[in-house]
Amino acid sequence: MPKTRVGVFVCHCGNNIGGVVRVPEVVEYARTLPNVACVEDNLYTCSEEGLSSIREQIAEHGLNRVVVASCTPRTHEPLFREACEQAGLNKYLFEFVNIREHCSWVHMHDPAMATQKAKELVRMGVAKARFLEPQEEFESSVFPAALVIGGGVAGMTAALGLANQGIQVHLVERDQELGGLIREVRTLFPAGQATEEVLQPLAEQVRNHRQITVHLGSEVEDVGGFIGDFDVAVKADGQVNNLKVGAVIVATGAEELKPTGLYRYSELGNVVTQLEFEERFKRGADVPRDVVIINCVGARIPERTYCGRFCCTTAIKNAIWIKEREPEASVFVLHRDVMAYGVQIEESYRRAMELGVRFLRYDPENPPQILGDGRAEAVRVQHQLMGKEIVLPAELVVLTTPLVARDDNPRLSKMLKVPLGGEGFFLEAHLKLRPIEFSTDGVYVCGSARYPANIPESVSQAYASAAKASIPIREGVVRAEAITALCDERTCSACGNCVEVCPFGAVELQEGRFGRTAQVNPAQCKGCGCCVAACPSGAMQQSGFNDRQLLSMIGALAEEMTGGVGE
Amino acid sequence: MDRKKISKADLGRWLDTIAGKYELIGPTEDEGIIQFGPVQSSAELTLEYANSLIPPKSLFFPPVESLFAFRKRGEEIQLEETKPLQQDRVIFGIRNCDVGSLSLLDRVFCDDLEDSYYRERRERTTLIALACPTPPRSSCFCTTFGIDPLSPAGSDILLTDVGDVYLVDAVTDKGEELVALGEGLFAPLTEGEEKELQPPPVDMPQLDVRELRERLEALWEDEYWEKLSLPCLGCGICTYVCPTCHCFDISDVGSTSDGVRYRCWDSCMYSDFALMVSGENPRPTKRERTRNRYFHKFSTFPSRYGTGYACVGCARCLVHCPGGVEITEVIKDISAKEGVSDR
Amino acid sequence: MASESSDEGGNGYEPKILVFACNWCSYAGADLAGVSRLQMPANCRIIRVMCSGRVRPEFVVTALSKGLDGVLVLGCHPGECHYSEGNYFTRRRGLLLKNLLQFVGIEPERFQVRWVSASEGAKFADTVEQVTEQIRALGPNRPQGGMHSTEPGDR
Amino acid sequence: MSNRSVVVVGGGIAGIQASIDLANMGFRVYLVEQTPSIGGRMAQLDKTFPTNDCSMCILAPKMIECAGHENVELLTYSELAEVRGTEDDFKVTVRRKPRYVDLTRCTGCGDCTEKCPRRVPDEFNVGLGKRKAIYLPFPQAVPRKVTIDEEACLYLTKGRCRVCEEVCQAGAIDFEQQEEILELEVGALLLATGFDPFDPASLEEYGYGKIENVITGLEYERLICASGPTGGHLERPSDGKVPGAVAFIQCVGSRDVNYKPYCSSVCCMHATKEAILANEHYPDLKSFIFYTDMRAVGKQFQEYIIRARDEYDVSYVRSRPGKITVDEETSNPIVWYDETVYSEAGDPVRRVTSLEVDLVVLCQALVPHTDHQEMAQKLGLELDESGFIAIEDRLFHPVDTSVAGVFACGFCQGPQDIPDSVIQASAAAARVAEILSLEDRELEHA
Amino acid sequence: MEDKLQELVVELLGDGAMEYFIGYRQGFEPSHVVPCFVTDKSEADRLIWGPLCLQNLSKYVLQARDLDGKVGLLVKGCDARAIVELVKQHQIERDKIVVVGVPCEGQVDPRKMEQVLGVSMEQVTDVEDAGDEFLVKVGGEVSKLGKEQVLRDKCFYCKHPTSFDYDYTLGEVQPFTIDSESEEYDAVEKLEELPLEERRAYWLKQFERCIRCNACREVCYGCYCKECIFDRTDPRWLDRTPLPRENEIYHLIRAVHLAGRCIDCGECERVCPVNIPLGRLYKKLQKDIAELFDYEAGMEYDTVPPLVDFELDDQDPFL
Repeated sequence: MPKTRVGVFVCHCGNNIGGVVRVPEVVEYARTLPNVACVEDNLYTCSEEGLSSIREQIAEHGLNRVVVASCTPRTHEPLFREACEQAGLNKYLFEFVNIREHCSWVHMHDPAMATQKAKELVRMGVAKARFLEPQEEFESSVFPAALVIGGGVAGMTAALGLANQGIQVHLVERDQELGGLIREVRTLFPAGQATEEVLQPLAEQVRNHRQITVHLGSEVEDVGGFIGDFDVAVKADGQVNNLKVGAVIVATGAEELKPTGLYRYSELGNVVTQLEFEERFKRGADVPRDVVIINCVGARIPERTYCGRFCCTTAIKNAIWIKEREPEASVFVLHRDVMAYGVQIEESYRRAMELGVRFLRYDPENPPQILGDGRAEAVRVQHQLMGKEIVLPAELVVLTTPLVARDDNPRLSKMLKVPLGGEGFFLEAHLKLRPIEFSTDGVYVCGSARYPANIPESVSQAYASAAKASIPIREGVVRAEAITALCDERTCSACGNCVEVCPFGAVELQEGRFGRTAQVNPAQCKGCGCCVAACPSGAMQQSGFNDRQLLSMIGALAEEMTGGVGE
Repeated sequence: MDRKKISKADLGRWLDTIAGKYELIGPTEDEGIIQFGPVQSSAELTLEYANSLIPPKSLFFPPVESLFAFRKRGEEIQLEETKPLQQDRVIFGIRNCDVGSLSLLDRVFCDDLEDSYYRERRERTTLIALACPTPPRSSCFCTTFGIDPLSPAGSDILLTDVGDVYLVDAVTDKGEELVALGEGLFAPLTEGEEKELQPPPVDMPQLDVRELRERLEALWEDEYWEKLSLPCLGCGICTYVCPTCHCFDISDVGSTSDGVRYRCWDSCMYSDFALMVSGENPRPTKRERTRNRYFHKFSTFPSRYGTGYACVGCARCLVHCPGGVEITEVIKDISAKEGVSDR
Repeated sequence: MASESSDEGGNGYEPKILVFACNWCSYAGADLAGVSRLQMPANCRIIRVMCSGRVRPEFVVTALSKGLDGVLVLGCHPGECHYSEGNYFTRRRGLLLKNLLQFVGIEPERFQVRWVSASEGAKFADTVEQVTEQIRALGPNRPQGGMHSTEPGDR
Repeated sequence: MSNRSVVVVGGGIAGIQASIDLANMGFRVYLVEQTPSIGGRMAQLDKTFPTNDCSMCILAPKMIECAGHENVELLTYSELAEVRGTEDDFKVTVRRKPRYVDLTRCTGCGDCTEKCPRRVPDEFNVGLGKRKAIYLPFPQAVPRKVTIDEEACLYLTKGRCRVCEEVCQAGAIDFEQQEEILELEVGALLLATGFDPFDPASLEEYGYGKIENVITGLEYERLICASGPTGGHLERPSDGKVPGAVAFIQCVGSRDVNYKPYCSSVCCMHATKEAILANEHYPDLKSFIFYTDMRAVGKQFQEYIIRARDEYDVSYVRSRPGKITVDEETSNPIVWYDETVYSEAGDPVRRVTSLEVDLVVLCQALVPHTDHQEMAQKLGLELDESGFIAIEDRLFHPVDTSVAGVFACGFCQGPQDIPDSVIQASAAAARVAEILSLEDRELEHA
Repeated sequence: MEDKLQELVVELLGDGAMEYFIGYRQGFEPSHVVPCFVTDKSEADRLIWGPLCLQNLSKYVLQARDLDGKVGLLVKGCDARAIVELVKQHQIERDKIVVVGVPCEGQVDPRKMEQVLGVSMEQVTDVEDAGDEFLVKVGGEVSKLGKEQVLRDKCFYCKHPTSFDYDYTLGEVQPFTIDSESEEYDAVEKLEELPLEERRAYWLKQFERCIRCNACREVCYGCYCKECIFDRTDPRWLDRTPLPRENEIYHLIRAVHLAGRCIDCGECERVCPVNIPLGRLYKKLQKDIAELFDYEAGMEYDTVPPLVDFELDDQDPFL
């Protein structure tokens, strides 16, 4: 084992550090530390000439550890690690000591204490550096194919998004044909385009695409493995075939809520949902004259708090559809808020009003009542502006309900080890900045499976998930930073603490050379270290943060010799 | 010096005078556990005890002692040796089995490889042995190893309780010095007393230890050790309570610039006792370790130091072993095995 | 902001406090306190770990027994952990260890756990200030026996 | 030959996300940003709804990842000069405005900013605070390099001073620096130019610009932000007092045929967030939100509104205020609006009433970036009547503009919040990837 | 009871149901009971049962892991909790053990009996269970001792795992109940009420006495690591030397490892040669874990140990 030779580089950072911490004193002190071969200070270690001086010192003094005492590793660690790598030193033999944000900038009024603190921080850094080991980043290959679950608009678009980049796609759809939910919709917002005009060419393009294999009447039975190496079992009429893919996109969509128990829905024949309206009236049945549309049915209520996002849009579209065919028809939309966000929906909201659609706000505390026995004949509602009850004649009552999560979601979520949110929709990694990825790598979600989304939003999300899924596949390799956990099977007593504690299911008890012991899958391990802390015997260690390194830092701080067998 | 006697009441006074001049150490009781520790006055001592749990060996070869402190100033290193004793000591109430064990330990610590700490403690300590009450404890078997509970051999003074007085046999100068200290408290024995004031003879079951070593050495490969070691938990209590065990470990505690070198007891029953840096361990399982413990007592120690067996029959190990491994049964099992003479 | 940290000529006792900060939240919070130049006492030394869930109770016990005056473990707010569950374990271990240390007579202020997110620079500074003053009030954490006295207990 | 590179215009969260995705796919990305640092509007926010994450905490890692990526070249303080060519083969000229600072030397240490004597209104803090002539836009700016504002710098305007040059130990100041023109050959363009706030002064009835304590949503955001001019203390402009009651007026300029007919989509949630922040900082502060439709349509948005009402003392008033007057001595703004009240006979009466508050926040409409028209001409892009970039087939090609090979994502093509912009950014990246990997394989392209 | 046990063992050994049986036998004196390994039918008659069978034999099953056959074990209610934990922690499969449940009516604490009788256990030749008393034979004559005077601490609040699946039982195994005014956590609460400095002094005295003989570790079923963290030299967590500071590290770290594992079998305190009240330290942990995480070790197979589990609404004093 070559003798450990540590190089320490203390930065002035202009006067940001040098103005408070007496850097020369720290440099002199660093020279007295064990195994320190050379110490240097520079005005800006992160500048070009700072980095080149690191490279030179590594070569000149044969350094096999580097400690830089300057700002924060969160921004500059990659920079200095690269400099070490360029000088032929494994980039994990590098330790960062923060003497700016954590020292000089916050102890400006006490240079003496700041200098003392800087010395101790350097001593701790050197103590850890002495026990750093070279690491290789774990690489696993990515199988160049993707699985898209669900053949609706989102699924088809995601498949095209990937296929048009030259990536092989398996599209699995439960029904016997592609299209999903919008097959039940006759005309599309905003222009009232016929669905077939647009759906068939899209489905056509998917079916004929060289890169897309469509599995109709099929269901995903089981998914094992991890990013780059998923084994997928797809069951189609009885027999199962196994696929190998590198990424999975969930595009299973959602269902329209059938509001049994609300507004006498299942009791009266002429109380229908929006999809039922599309089915019955857009096939040529004669357009009804008095229509009352009730919005927020089964939505924004204590049992289901979320807003269905585009059910208002559907209500407006169909109200306009009726008015265009039957200008004298009286169409009332009873709403709590008209969610006509953006340009196009607000425009069509205004157009509906111009066509004479009447929008009345109702109070959720005393909602409209459907009058009539055997058939709905009228709707009584409290008119907020006039402050009194009015009765609207109704030949047809249309209930606008939100989309709800499919009841198959729990099965899929367990299979893919991805979480579900409160309302049963899939829970993304970060609501704002990683909206269509899961925290589990290699699995993505788009369309109403994540949250109700209209067609443009589903399509955008589908393309986005194609973009995300293509990244690992294009790169062909998945690289995990070498801070993963590693189990010393010789001393592991298989108590299972680590398996219980791992948030990513990256540790399992398996038969190995020393009997049944814990084994970590580096591809899945994110390097949090929870398993290391839960391991009583210390068999489980985390590279870059193992017990020997951290304990030597504690020892260095307490001026205590705890170094193990090392130097 | 011929035998004297001292009344039970005067014994306390005598011990108090000793406590004035020496550091007096004797048996004290703490929550049911007897241990030898320093006392200011004889009142703190107890006389109702068979023996201490931790043997008086710990007063000469303590569980932990600092050997020296080191301080590094620049290039120069200062050493400061620890003085084992501040004051000469008198140990009262030591039993003859423990006295016997000290003579065995003397061979280890004071023969060719002299241990200055042990030697100084031995030289500056006077032993007042207290003969065991009769009948002896059922577990004791010291006579098997030639220990006579009533003989002053090995100690400086032997006190024997004969009802309302103690017989006092001072056999060394140190002993006589102590007796001289308690001037008026002692009285010579009259003829009559010399004859009747005799302690009752000790009747203790004798174990057959003839050729114990030879029979043992024949059993090296015997699967007896496998079965014997089954209940053993490798906990090391037997070595920590054994008056003749003397293995120790040394380690430095402190920072790179100053610290203290300590010596502390170690136990051959620990799984990593014989573990070498290479990872090789000549005694990997408790079968080997159990066997090794008895081989050391009855074979290696006698051949190394030319003494008798390294056991004084104090029975501490068999009383306190949680697994119930009993040395008396081992001795019986070995002698029951077909010995050399029977072959 | 934070008051004057060490009085120059004061009683001279400066507690030494070990801080574990998780890379994603509390270490970033410390950085933000730095970037915002929030002045604070200089008694804390930070060890960066990837998650507060990595901090073994053994570190805390060893640090306190080896004479450090206090140990502060910082983590993300529960629910915001970068690894989703790490700080839930920190919370349970912290709860148990706090009670255990108090039970053997170690002052409760010497081991503390706090949640500091990446945006709470001010909270980081206040926490450091508060913990330092609490521990300074306790006085030095006299380690028993061992290096500091060559007399290893009454044998 | 369509080379494998792309120009992304606009360094806000959408531009950053698109650049990261494209760079991770192995394409060369030139990110052109007009201001000295990437980060865009999101960098000015204190917190983001509905999770109340600190905006900078979730933005900074993305900025660092984007700037540090080997496939991304940051062209900050630069503009699109000219675009020629067609899909797969664009010639883009970019004008790099002179910073008068050598980027390779400057380390953002801030010595120069400290010594610079010239102070001008700070546009990052929407003019509330002041900044120096040589400045870092905000502490976490990426790149962490200073810029000299040539209109403000005493030397560049009057030939005096140059104190920054003396102070700079890194010797990074270079007054001779000239404008630079870059010629880039790229396969596609991706626009992410974001939005600007609509100036509510034109609605005189609300008195913005006349009544001191009537401010805009963005100004409020800077006041409440810890890195803002008042360090997070909500000091109202007139007397610096912390307001006891705040009124938020929605749809100022939005859903208004005279100004902006469309709904800007984000202001309902933005107002609720700011009301929650106010109450979080000052527990006994009461907020009123005057709205027409409370459009909380996204995931966990409704729960956010309910929490605002139940836990943060926010009350929602469904009415569109007519005008705002001011009480001269207390300079407290008074909001006039109409409400339905029931007479004793129980029949409703509409009457006008007023509410005196300490501070009014106008949630103004959001419009595409001011020099958006100019850029559209350079690219030959059509705009819709509201000024957003026209998207031909919004349903099935939501990010494709009228010009092949040019894609648009985020606010520049339609009002949307951060998650939707991030989604569209990745979607645009996917579309760009389709073009740039076209010649890798031959196949019929839809 | 003993002959029923001996017959059962003979039968089980006979039909090869197990390789050997672990029970209790009499040691060198009548009151000294020690573990007994019966490998052959002929030795079955040495097996005994009574209130002096104190050891928790469960740890011995770990030796039988690599046996191809099974191992028989005599199991009291409290020891059964160790079997539950050993199985739960993947140390041994449940069907590797033939569990013979024995109805235990409470055990004797020898030290308490010595104090009450005023004579060393050496003189005690027999102790028999008689409902709420013990019949103690000393030098020929038998005297009655109220159980609550000499019972082991843990027996006052016997927590037998209700759901335990014995393979055989020598009679209905029920948790032993005795009405006594002392509550389960009395000793712990007494210590908790002490002011901080006194508690510090109390525990410091204990840690000073420790000679680090490791008996508490080796006798504890929960300490089954192949290589204990304290035996590592790389890093060296604590020094071999029994200094008060190193002893404190040893005992606190072991306590943390046993949190959620300790089943209060009392062995560590019983075997400690320097009489450190370890039971109180581990009792404190059990009290906290029951209160904070509503968890008790060794009661069910399927629960997750507390420190490797969490609830979203766990107590959170750290906000």
